[in-house]
Amino acid sequence: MQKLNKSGLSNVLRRNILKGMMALPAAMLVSQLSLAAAMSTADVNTTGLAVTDDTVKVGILHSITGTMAISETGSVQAEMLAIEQINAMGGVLGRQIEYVQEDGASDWPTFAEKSKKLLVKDKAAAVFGCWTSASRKAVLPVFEQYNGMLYYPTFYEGLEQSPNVIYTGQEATQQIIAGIDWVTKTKDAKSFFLLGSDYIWPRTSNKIARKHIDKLGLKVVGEEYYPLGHTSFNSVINKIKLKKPDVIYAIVVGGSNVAFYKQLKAAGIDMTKEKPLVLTISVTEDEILGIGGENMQGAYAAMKYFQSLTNTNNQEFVAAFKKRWGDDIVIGDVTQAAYLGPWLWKAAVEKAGSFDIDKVRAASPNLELTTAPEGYVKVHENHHLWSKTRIGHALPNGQYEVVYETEDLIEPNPFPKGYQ
Amino acid sequence: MSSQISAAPAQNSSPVDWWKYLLLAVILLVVLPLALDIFRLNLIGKYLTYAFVAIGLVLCWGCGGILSLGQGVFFGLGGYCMAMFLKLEASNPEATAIQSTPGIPDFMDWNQLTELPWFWQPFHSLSFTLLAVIAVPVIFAFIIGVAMFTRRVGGVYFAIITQAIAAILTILIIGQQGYTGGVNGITDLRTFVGWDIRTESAQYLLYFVNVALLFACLFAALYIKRCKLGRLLVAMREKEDRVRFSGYNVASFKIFVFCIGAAFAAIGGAMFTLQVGFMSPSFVGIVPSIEMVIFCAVGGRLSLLGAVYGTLLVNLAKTSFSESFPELWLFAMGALFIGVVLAFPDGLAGLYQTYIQPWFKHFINREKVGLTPPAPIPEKTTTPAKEPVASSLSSSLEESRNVPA
Amino acid sequence: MFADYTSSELTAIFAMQGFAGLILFSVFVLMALGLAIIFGQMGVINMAHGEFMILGAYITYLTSQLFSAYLPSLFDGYFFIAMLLAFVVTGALGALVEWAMIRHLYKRPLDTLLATWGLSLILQQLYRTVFGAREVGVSLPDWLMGSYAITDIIEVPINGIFVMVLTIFITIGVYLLMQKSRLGKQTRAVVQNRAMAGAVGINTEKVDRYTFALGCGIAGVAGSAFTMVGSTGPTAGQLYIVDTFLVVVFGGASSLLGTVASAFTISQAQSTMEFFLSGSMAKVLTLLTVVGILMLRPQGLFSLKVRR
Amino acid sequence: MSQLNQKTSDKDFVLSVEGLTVSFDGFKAVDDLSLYVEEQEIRVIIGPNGAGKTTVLDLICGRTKATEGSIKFKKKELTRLKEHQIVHAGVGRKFQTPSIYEDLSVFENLEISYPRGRNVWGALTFKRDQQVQDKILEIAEMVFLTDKLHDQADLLSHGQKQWLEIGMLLIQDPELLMLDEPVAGMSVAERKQTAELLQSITKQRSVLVIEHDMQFVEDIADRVTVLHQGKVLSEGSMQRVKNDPKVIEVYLGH
Repeated sequence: MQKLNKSGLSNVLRRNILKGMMALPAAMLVSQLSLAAAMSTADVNTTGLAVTDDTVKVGILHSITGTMAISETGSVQAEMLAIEQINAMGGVLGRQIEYVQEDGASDWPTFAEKSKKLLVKDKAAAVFGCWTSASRKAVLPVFEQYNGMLYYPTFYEGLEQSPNVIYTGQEATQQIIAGIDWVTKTKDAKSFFLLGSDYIWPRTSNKIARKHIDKLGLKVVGEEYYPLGHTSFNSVINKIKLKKPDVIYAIVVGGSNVAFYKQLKAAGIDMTKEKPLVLTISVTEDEILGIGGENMQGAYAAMKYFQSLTNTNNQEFVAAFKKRWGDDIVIGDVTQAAYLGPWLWKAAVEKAGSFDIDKVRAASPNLELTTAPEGYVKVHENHHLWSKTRIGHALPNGQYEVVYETEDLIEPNPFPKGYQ
Repeated sequence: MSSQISAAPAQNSSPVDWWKYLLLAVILLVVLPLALDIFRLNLIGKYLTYAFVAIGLVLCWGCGGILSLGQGVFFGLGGYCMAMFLKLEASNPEATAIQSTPGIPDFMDWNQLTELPWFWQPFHSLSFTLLAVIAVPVIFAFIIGVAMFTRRVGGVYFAIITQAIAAILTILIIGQQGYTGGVNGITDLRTFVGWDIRTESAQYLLYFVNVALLFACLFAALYIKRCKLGRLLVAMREKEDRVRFSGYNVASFKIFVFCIGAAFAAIGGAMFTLQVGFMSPSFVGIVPSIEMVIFCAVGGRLSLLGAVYGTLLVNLAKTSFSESFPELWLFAMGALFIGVVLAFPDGLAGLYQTYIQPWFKHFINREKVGLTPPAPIPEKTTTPAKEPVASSLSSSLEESRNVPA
Repeated sequence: MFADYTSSELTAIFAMQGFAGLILFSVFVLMALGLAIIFGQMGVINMAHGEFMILGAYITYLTSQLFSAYLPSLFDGYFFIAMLLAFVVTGALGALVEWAMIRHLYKRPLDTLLATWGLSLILQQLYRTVFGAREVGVSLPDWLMGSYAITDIIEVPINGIFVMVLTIFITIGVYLLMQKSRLGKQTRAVVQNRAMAGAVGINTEKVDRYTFALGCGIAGVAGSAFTMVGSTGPTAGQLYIVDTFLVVVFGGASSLLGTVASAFTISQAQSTMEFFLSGSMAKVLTLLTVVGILMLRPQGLFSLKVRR
Repeated sequence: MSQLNQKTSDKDFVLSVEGLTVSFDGFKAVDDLSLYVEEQEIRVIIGPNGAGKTTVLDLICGRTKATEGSIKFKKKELTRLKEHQIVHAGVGRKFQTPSIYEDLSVFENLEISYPRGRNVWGALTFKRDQQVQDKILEIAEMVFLTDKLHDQADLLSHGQKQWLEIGMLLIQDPELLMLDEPVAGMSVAERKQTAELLQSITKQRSVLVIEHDMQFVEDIADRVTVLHQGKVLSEGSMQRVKNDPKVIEVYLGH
């Protein structure tokens, strides 16, 4: 299994391999070329972006090294897959997408530097990237100053709405409220213990959760934060045992996750018994790889996407992803959201008939994507996506079984009134 | 009296090679601005802010044998002080009208703060900020210095404790996100007293200010290195007890040079904030602190100019490497660390002295033949470069081991 | 905060909290023992110590993969073989590193810090290239999972007990090795006076190599044990390094007993504070206290007053 | 001035050590020791290894803190002072192994020891003026290093390094000079020169010497103190000490 993983990673390096793949749909290319000729570069690119008659340049900006590489690898793979698929279909406005990949190195200033490079030096027409809120906050001023377009894949805390970012992951209220409603209704939960890594996303999310729990007239019996990378959770597990909550609401991230769930299990809290029940919004299938399916079994996760979704869009996506990156690969929520980025951008560019950032931005709201693996998504005026939220039940094989899905698309609400 | 003549110029205080400083000035002030576009120049400016730290390390570590693995703390504190000022300016009530409490920084609003904490209040004032940029890190360094040096904590122990301090401060900044911006840092800084620091012209100007400050620090460091205090530092590095029993309060000199290093780092941090537009706790931590030591080591731990060149070269290599081979970058960086330490303990400066300078002098001398009789070249540089370093470091370990007496 | 609980609940909680502290203590001791040998006895600052631990964890992972693929019937016992392998492989890497790098730097201890930092970067990237950037999940045999219920509330994690027992064995082993064995005596002789030790016929190069390898090997075993409680990823090692050094320095670098005592003090302090404060503040306060005490008593908790 | 004249006013000792005790984890390296040194006296401390000789010097110069007892230098209590304050009071100390700055030149070694600019500000503003240079030249001549003034100190011979360190003390002009084995590793000729040097420099000051070389001790000592197990075993002229049966038993008799 590792071998495949490895070859996948080294492929990240070899962007030239794409050229070989481009040759495949040769026939299509020819027809698209005429389209390109029809839409002259001068027309579709009035602001000096890196667009030629045949190609358009975009950027991929994630951490390949450092602590965040663990999480961001999936996003890189998804974005590359989407770009390759789009190219195979003839590209965008008849132009093949070329991407420039930069390494944010898990370091926020580096993200800022690299984003500036992508916009100023490479003139990227769009950038797909960032994972942590900190990296997004670091690049945001750069995108606003140089008027770039960022497709940001991660579920995050909200409280932001930039004209230069399309948020393809869920903002906090979409993810949290549906999940808490579900546990209170179906599992009769009355008390919650909130736990998170110590930074803005878990803290803001727990704040929203707490407000909502209060609104429902239920009780929060504890709230705890641990530094990123913390690996000993026995004390908080004791507190949980003491407070006996119905639900452990966990927003632990990164390597801490592994330690937390292993220690939870070792301390005799069997999540399959659901006493207490564990509900998380931070553990995707990607994270379970590290935690181990047997340690995660029985937990619930509230997200918009699980690899096990059975719709045909998703089946095709999973098959293509595995074909490209290996059979053992897993796909988590963020990976899917990252995959949406290039497709949403393509749709916006085509709707606008131009690569110009301002026109793409104007074309983005109300854009629909029916081919999304998660089902149907639609871009809101506020640059976030309408999406459903699903509850997954963790299986020992590291996958989630979808046990619930909201009926309607949930409206994104990055500045929730009454939740701040 | 012939001895009178010979007494005046002692060997170690050979005249300063001013042309080298001039060369650096020409490179930084003329060549780079002309050759590079503003994006690259801004990057150079960013790297040069690390050079401030490296210069301080030459004094502390190269001369004085005090290895601090917490210089990022001072860089960060300086940068944060500046960032707080800029953030307050960027958080005027109009720009933050969307918040529940307009007029306070956005991250405070996200963390349900409804008024500005007391320690943020003075940062409305520019003059207070400029003072704080230097004073806060220096006072912090002073406290650490007094606590450690008067108790004769040195060498390895000092390195580890400063490292721990860097770790503590990072956790604290990240944990107190309502007051500090947490892991995100303080972002989205726009203007400096109404002047937009993001425009190209502003970045040019900031670059030149940065270089000017760098030279100010270089000359200050040069003065310290060449005055009696500089020789005392070397003496302390080698034989601390001898200095003590020559009637010097060793701790006060160490505290002084540590504070100077902190002040330099703080200036670098403030200039970083101005040029890059944000400050983040990732500078306070251990990794950047050790990297800055490496910049200094690559340049040559005893050479002030080497520190500047070393910083520039390592960072340029890092940028170009990570642009073309992101996955190989860490291998290259790791190999560089090991290579410099094992093979070139005196870094670029050492290479220059052993290989280039003799050739250079030889060349000049050949030119001069015929005009003046060839003077014997004082081969100061032939003394084995590794020796002083070795003895100094082993003595610093001895020192630290002798603590329990 | 205790008003809502019965006294039996409180007793149980304090018992479990004490136990949590003991697990943390074991983790600290395991992390620090190898370093106490390398740093305390040899004076080498090994910043790659965390990466050696992670190597042990990866070896455990590989062994578990191997066993589940080829010897599923023996899976229950793989962990012991994994630990042995971890010891041997990390020890061998340690010997290699000593030969290639460290031996040139004995006179420059601060430089070992920089060189081993470089080594740690290389190892991290190596793990990333070989094992992928993602964390790997190490599956444990069933008997190591779960907990043992003493009363209704007091439950003791089995892997916690395992780690503790392991810690006791390794500590005693290392103590005997350093105090009683020939290698231990030679090591101490070399540390105290390299030239003299060489003159009386001790092969100082060999002693250095074995000692360094031993320290690394113990790091490997520690890493192997950590797969039960922590994560295994390319950069996981860096999380431990500051704590580990503080434990060793706080204990008084040259004393193994001091290392154990300091691990105990720090772990109990941290786990107690974690119970009353938030996790971040507990960590900050613990580290601050340690640094504060070190400033007052730079020689650490345990060290002999020596004549010089 | 004759020694006898001095003795008549023996309440004015330069150095009076009384009841000095230091213990390392219970081991008393120096045990209730008393010692009086007069002005312009050369006092030699001898004793077998481990007798506590070096520890006594360490105690006087503040390197080791006393457990009990007092050390008075010109009626000033030294036990509570820091090392540099003790130096400022007028006590100079040479270490057993030559302790010089090998990276610096002989000139700079002496310059650093020159008693001016001893605080941070002073060191920053220190000027190498004529006065400093003259003094350095004068001292260099005294310690036979005039030719070597601009050599780097690590190029000196072992004996020259010892002299340099003595010179570094002399330039401070201390009233009490403490030398730990000043002739160790010196050739016979160098020893003679050193003995002359010591004789000449005591014209203005008292000297406390630790030495093993008995010939050298006889050459220079006014009086000799024999230490054994941290205590004074015997004291007096070399002749008297030599004939003391206790001394013969523990030390010379070996």
